[in-house]
Amino acid sequence: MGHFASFADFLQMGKHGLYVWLSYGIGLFVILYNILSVYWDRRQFFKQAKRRLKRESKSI
Amino acid sequence: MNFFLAALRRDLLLTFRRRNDIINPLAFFLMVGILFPLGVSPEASFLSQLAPGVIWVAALLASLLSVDGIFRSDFDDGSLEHMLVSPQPLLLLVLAKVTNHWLISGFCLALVSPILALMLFLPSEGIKPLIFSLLLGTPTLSLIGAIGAALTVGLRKGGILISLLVLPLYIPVLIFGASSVQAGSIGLPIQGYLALLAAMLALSLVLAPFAIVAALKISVRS
Amino acid sequence: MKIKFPRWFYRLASPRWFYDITSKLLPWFTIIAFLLIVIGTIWGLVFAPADYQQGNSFRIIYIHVPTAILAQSCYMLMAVAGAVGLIWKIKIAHIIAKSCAPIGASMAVLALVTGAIWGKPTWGAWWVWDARLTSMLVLFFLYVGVIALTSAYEHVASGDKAAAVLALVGVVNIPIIKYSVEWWNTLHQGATFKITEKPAMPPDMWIPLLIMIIGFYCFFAVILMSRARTEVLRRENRSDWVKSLVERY
Amino acid sequence: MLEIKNLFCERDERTLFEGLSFILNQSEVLQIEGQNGSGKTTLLRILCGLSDAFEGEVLWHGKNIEEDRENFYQALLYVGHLSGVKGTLTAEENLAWMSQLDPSLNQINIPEALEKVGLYGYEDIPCHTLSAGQQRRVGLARLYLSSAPLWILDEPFTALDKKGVAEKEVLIAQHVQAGGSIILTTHHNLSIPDKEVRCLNLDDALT
Repeated sequence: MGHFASFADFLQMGKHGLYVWLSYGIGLFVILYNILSVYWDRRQFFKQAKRRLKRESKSI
Repeated sequence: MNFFLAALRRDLLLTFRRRNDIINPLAFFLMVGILFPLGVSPEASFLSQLAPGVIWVAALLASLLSVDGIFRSDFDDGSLEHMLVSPQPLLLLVLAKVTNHWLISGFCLALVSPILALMLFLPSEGIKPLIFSLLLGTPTLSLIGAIGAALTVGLRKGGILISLLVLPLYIPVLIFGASSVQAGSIGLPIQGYLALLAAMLALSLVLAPFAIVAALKISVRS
Repeated sequence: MKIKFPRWFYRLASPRWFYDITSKLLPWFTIIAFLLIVIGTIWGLVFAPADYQQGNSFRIIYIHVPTAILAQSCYMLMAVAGAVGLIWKIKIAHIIAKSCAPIGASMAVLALVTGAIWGKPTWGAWWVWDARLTSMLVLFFLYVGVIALTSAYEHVASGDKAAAVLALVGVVNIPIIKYSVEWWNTLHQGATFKITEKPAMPPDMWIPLLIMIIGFYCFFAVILMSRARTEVLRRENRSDWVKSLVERY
Repeated sequence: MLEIKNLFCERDERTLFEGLSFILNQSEVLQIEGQNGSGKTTLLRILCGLSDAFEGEVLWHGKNIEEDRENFYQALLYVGHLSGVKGTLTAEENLAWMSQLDPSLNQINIPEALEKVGLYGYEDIPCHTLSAGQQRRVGLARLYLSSAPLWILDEPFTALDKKGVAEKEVLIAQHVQAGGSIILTTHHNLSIPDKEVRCLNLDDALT
């Protein structure tokens, strides 16, 4: 498997497994956070806009 | 030029009528300097190593403390509107205000800095570099700080925000200012550092007034 | 300041046009970003050789460097967009500038955190006042300042302009900050070996890095466009096309 | 002289005015009317270049006021809600500074102007000891000093007594007679001697 002899080796990354996997984990977290924040932002806008449209159509 | 002097005269008059504006930054400067021996260690050899950085940080904070007031009262009482609808060049007006701020903060701080230097056991070779670096560095702080002040003058919680905006921009001045004192106190040449401080002053003198004017317009027109 | 632009330029300035064109572009960028990042990650984690000095901790480079580069270029983009918005009063430029800030800040955080994690096995400490890390930290604070200033203004247009002025001031300062921090760094500690400066990497090391960099740029484009799209909707919420969009949602 | 073209402005998601155009000629008084919150102050600020939250154009002698900034402000006297009077300065010092800012104010007449607004004997007292009405009158003293052709006055009569208002009306009449023009807002019923006041109602400007 590529550079590593076994899957266990791969997980261990020499002695640096903790650091490498921590970095990639946090990297994944930040990427997901960016994606999700876009999603939440968009959903929130549509919710508010819907409510607003309802309110305005009532008041007319 | 006449207008610049008239504006400066008015600002100085306003400051001298309210003496607190002059005393507060100085008292703050000395207080921060005194906190270090109390908080860290009163040992002379240790303090003398710390002194250049501590004095510069204290000066920087003292300058920052008063920078929020540059435009605040003029904004609140409508003077700033008068200035914007005046045919006089705003750049000169802004320069006068920054000069006034420098005179009451940076200039006075440079004058009293030897007191703090003595209390923190800064080697006597370091005192001259300290004064020179403060004289050259603090005008840049005033100019950059005025940008922050102009950007936040229309906001209610501007006072806290301004330090967030301005402090990162102060870093180069701090580095070169403190380094020059450090170098001077161990007998190394300091011309290079002072030249860099002067270069930064020149750059900010050319660019900052435009940013300040733009920011003031944004603040008043919002 | 009055420059006549060709017609397409003004169309570009129209929020609706932006919304339409990005909905066509987004899927492509998403696919490319996803593929490149997956390929780059696997290549970097599995197939790239370990560094002879740093061992496997070197693999952190494949996140650290792309995010660090992105954090810096994102600030440049934000400042340029802000300047365009200020000078030619183009709405979409302000929207893009505003959408840049949180992405850039998150990238700066990621670069800082991965840098710190990388520092532990390399230097034996989580934080070292390395010049790059320090200037990245300052960059992060610059982002925080821009975000805080934008949100402090109640009037959106003024907040945009204020943030643009601040971003421009920051952009003038970034090289000065970088240079001064580097200089300060060499002054205070002897030449330590730098995290990312490596003599001639073998292709197996730098090709995945290049892939990751491009992949992160595409990812950035995706997030930037999506954020800007929502911002466009929010600002145009009174126009008919947004209203009909909302009704169909 | 002052021409407004197709002005559009909205505030807090509410349209204040739309497609607003008018021309202010020489020797004309234009009173802006409208309910509270109809955008009177906003309009005046736009005309002075103190607000840019609008679309449309404001022209002074055919030139955009942004581009012809110096000429326009040379010709403008603006009295806003805020007096711009510094509490730590005396009335005389305040007016001296204002005339530095605005060269169309005649510095020599300051004592006379202070007397006319009823502040005789208060020249060298710091303004923070004056009442709010007196402070406002310090700002209004500029009207007696100004040779600017265009006056834009936002509620100039608040904090004035009947006599004061009548005097200001005479002053306005003189200004108009001399070829100047005025835009103002006021809740007061204007009666300018020998002059008809043009009115613009902002409530009607909304279609």
